[in-house]
Amino acid sequence: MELLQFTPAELAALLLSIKVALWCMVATCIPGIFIGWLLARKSFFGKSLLESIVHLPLVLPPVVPGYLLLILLGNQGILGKWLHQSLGITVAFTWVGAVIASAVMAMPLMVRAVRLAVIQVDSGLEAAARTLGASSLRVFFSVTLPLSAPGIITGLILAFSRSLGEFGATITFVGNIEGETRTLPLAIYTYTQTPGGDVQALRLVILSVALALAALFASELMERRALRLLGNKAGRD
Amino acid sequence: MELLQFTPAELAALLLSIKVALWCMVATCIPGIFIGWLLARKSFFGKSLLESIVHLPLVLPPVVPGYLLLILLGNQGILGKWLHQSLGITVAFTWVGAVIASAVMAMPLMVRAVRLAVIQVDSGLEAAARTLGASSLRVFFSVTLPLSAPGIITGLILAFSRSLGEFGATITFVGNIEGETRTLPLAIYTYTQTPGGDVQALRLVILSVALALAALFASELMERRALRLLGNKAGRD
Amino acid sequence: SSPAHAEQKVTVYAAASLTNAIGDIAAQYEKAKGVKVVSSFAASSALAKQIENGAPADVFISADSKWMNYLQDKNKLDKASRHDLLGNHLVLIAPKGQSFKVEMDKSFDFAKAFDGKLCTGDLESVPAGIYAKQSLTALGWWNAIKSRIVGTQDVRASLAFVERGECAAGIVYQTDAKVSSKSDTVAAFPDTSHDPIVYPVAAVAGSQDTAKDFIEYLASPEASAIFSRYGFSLAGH
Amino acid sequence: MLEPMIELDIALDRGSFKLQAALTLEQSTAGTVAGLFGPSGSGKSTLLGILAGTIKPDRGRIVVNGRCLLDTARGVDIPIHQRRVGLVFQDSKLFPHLTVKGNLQYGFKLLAEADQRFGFDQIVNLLELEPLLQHRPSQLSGGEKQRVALGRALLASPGLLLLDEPLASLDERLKQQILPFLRRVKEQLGVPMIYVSHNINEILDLTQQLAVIDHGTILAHGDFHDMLTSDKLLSLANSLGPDNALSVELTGKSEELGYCIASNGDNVLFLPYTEAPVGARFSVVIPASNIALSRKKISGISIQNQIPGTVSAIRIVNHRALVTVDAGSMLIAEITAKALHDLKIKIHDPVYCLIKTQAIRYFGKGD
Amino acid sequence: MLEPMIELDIALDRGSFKLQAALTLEQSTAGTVAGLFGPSGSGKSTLLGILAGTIKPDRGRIVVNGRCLLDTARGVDIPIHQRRVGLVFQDSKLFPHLTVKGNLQYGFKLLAEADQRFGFDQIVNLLELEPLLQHRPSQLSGGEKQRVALGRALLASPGLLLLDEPLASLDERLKQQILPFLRRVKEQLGVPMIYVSHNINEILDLTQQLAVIDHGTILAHGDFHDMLTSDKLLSLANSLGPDNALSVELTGKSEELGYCIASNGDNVLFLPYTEAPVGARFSVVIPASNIALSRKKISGISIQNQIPGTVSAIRIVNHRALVTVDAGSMLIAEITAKALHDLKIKIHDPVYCLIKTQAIRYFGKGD
Ligand SMILES: Nc1ncnc2c1ncn2[C@@H]1O[C@H](COP(=O)(O)OP(=O)(O)OP(=O)(O)O)[C@@H](O)[C@H]1O
Ligand SMILES: Nc1ncnc2c1ncn2[C@@H]1O[C@H](COP(=O)(O)OP(=O)(O)OP(=O)(O)O)[C@@H](O)[C@H]1O
Ligand SMILES: [Mg+2]
Ligand SMILES: [Mg+2]
Repeated sequence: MELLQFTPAELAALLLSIKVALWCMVATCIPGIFIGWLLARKSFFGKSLLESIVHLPLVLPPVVPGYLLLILLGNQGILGKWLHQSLGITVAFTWVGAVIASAVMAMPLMVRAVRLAVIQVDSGLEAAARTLGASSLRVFFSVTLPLSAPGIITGLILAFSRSLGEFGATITFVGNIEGETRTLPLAIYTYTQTPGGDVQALRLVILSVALALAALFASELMERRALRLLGNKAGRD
Repeated sequence: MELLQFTPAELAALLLSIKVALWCMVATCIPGIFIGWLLARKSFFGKSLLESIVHLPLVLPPVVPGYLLLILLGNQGILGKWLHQSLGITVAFTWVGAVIASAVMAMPLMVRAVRLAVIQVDSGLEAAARTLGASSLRVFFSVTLPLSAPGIITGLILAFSRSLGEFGATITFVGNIEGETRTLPLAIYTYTQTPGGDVQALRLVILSVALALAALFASELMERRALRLLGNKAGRD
Repeated sequence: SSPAHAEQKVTVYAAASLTNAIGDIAAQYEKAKGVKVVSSFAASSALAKQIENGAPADVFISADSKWMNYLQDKNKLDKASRHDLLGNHLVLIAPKGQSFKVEMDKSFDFAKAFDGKLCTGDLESVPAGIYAKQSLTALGWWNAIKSRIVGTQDVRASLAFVERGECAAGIVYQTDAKVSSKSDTVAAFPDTSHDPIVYPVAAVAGSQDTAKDFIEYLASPEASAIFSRYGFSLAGH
Repeated sequence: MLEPMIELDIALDRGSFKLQAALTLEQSTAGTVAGLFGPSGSGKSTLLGILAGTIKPDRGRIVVNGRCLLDTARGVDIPIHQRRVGLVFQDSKLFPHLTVKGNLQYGFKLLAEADQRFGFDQIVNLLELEPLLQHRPSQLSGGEKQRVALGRALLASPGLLLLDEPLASLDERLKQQILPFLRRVKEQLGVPMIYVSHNINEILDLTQQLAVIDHGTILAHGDFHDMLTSDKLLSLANSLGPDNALSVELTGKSEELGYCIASNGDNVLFLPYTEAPVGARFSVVIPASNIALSRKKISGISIQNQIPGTVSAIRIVNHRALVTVDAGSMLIAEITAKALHDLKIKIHDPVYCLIKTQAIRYFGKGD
Repeated sequence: MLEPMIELDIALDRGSFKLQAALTLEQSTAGTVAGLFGPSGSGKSTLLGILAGTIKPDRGRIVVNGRCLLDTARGVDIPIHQRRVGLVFQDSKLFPHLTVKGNLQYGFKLLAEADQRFGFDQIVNLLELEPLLQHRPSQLSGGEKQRVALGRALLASPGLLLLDEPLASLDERLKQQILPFLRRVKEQLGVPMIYVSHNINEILDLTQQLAVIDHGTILAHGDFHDMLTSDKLLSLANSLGPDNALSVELTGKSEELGYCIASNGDNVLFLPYTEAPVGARFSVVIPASNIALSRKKISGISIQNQIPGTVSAIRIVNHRALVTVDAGSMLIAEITAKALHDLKIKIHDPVYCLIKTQAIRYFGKGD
């Protein structure tokens, strides 16, 4: 089908999207799990503040977090300048910046999913592990973490999906540079802004959807496995 | 502080945002719970398809679902025409359309949260309820639903937040009409499009954040209550 | 058409960059004529597609001819009422105090004139970006500079990039450059190097009589004064 | 004989565990309770789950009181909630979001008033749940959870009640309070029950009708007394120790003097006092360690039962002598090897079996 | 006397339930096991939780083997995993994401080899878990879960082992297999334990050192034998029935004839055979229903113990006569009213208490 003969530029956008979305998962994973756990299990000063900050990207139009990232991490930004000058790292206008933008946007989803899952872990099991001589750290890794696996997987798939669809923050923070930051959504947006670009946009939409389906399918398999390990019925059929 | 003296138009945008976000919660609630439950507990033909469709809005740049809604529900749209002519209902270009747009965008979040929570409900408790003479429907309402309350609350707060921040699909589907569809994110956008509008945009950002915090706080209270009812430790402190 | 049972009103769909100008004119018009003006500001593409799908617009003001042509091709406009309303000019800007020397000449080595990125609207979809590409090509600078170009969602974002020093140079409309206190205008592109920059206006097919009245009012001295105040020039002036 | 209470023939393969159970439990006029007895992991809970419908067998047929609940061959599978089979789960399965009161009322409230066989307060008082009504399950002790689970199932007034070790974590006092109540439920309300316990005495307090299961197979079922002689029942015997069971008929009683008289063949036995009417037939159990032997009849002793017989076998196990005496029925007496030696008891010797009245336990009927 | 194994003084207020427990449990040379006994909801599990650290008391002090685990006054609170207090939870609390093997190895693997007191295979064999090693907890029966939980705690080789009804849902055979093992754990490995059970016999199989708790208060603690005379212990007596406990010293034994001789004051008792050495002191329990009375000494009978004494009290309860005999120690015999009447037993009459050797149970030491 002609509809599916993609130009090199489109394939580049596809590959870039995959790269960014995978790194977005990686980037949200550890902080997401940590913050989710913290919010589920600990009381500390500034908890509400932390929770609010994590959720902000969800609440604001994506342009705003994008703009804030620019102020913070742009080459002239407070942190970005330092990163650039001391470490030689540039995030603005690079694919790394795109990863950061989508990670920030995905973080609330990841954190909420993990938090929900951790809350539902029976804290009696953690206590049991401790009576068997496991330190808090070990309990976290050997009990809490595996038992919240379904939540972590949900969080990661949401992060991946969000990254695939992230547009506003990305274009605001790193712009639309072909081959560097033009992910699928940016490419799709470009086509929708051109009269008669609908067909091309549709091609890319199909591509996006296929990618998302593959990710969804993979996550389903992982989740079923995790659930089976937990002895949950939903893991069986 | 002068920064916080809002114009009537800004207050209108605030009120509209609240209205839209609340209705978005209402609109996602029942289908979100139903689909989440379905995906968690049932196997049926077309399950993957349903799951994919629900997730699409997350995966695509918001313009695309917005555009699809326009094609479907616009006054000339397939469904919109019928709605308009037979029932006299217009959703495109009205605040109802804004609700639909953000509900569609929020649906994957709601569904995922509910699905995660339902999966973690001990199906043995449902079996116990049935041995006590409760029909499937009653079991759902009296056992499954209350036990997945934390997930439902998480889903609702995500839906509310997403609605507060929804921009792309809304402006594409229902436009940016003051008093009708100009929610906070659209108002913020409008200001960023005007030279010198940054300060005004910032004021609205602050407003958005305050609103989101209030919602977050309310959800926290609800959740804690739900958890306490479930005898979960996290509900206590 | 039937003022008997409805308050007289006119619905104006205008490119987002006209937010302030149209807002002020509308206020005056309401006072003068007692006709309520409802406006929706978004990207020209979004507005055009909404009108195509039956949006209740009476007047459409586009930021370029393309989307006006798009609607005209679909017979959605009152052809007779269409004319170019406003004009603008394309300028090169730099962050405040970091101006550099440029000659608008084919022999000038533009790529060497500054270090860093050049921001402008997305080259394929945002009108300013399209004009910029035309000019750069006409001046023979395109090949040398194209890898350093950052496309943005709209001109306002380009301006922000430059104002923050993220981009060493930007190509924006004169109207934007004029009101920016944090950037310097380096040079203006010759109007001959790109298609004429015009904001066409037209009444939407089937619109009420008030539409034509409002379009007429846009040409009045009162309206012109407001447009000038925001840096626009009337087309043909 | 009435129609069977339960007819069951099912098969379930869970890989390492295969359940293959065929069972017919008879109805009796005095109310039908069947004990299900078997070692840990033998399939008792699984069997109850299949009866209640919470576990689906691979194939099989279940008929309860003439109503077919499951027949995989005919595609019959009555939904759980229409089976009216109550199940007290081994791990209680209380609803964590409801208070104790909410849990107790869950099934109760679904009933029409006419179908409520117990009063709410009646159950609450019996199980001593009054102070806990507002508690949540997470705030209950192990035994409290078990009581609530039992109460919840009773209040749902099921047509068949399945009890999975309902008293396992209760203290003796509560057991002694609840068991007689269950007996009344069986006798007065006629609710048939299947009672799973690893404690044979608990079962025998309620019934003599028993099924023994091991490794997923029903080894035997029927009357406990008949079963004792079956030599398939090693696992049962293992846990019972060498006890004697006798079938007796009540022939007289004296409430004042606290005893009953019963006949067992030609022998007359003095039993602890019971409310049962004269003429009733039932079984009694006499632990072998509570039977003493003597060469002659003895007077001036509180031991009321002195049953003459002939030594038919002597076995020495672990320093203990098991002497089998043919006294009409076969009785096993457990004495020390020293006593055997002192009395010079040999096979074919005539002896008297001395049994204290108070050391005799009732089966099925109790005080 | 050695230093106390456990000193405990804690308070916890949970609204309707208040725990206020002070307790000192002594160490003994034969290994230290303390039984914790009390009715459902009395606070046993709560007390264990506080010792293990999984429940925080409002205030109090806990010293185990001279090590202060908690002292709210001084701000001491040793983290749970450093307490080295193993807890077998009443509801097993197995890790659902690990196999049985993974559960068993959880604490085991954290230990240096030198600290591993048990071999993995040893525990697996004892608890008959071999066929279940690859199962997940959700695939286990109730009793199987309990065994895994017990094995998991044992394999973690704790310095103090808390057992919360570890055998409640096990059948008699497994009980009889695990109890002697626990006795060996106590005697040979010297792991101190606190053993919670609602079954006093299970406790007495392991130890005579007992604490009785009711409504969150320790009613009494110390030696079971001493405690029986305390009249605070209504709840205890309630569940025990009228049993007799005697302190005895082993004076002789014959393996061949399957008996031991022991002295209790001036009386000589014949007991079932035991491995314990001559000279050992311990207690035996004789159920009141197993003591017969006679007017004179009787010969030609298998009953070996005929202890003379004087009737000091007679009570009639529920058709049963409880006759207290002063025979050096006080013994209670339960006979029928008819036997009382037939023998015309009155207060101050001389009688013999007839006790079958095999009807005598050991405390703390078993066969
Ligand atoms: N979901 C399952 N999957 C596979 N095997 C299971 C499952 N549930 C139980 N089993 C196995 O089935 C057997 C029977 O279990 P069941 O719970 O019926 O035993 P039980 O007789 O009730 O034992 P207990 O007295 O210990 O409660 C056990 O060997 C157990 O390991
Ligand atoms: N989390 C809690 N919050 C409030 N009360 C509780 C909580 N947990 C237990 N209780 C109450 O504390 C009392 C003691 O409970 P505990 O579990 O210690 O009893 P137990 O002696 O172990 O009883 P059982 O033999 O039934 O297991 C009970 O009355 C119970 O209702
Ligand atoms: Mg079981
Ligand atoms: Mg307990």
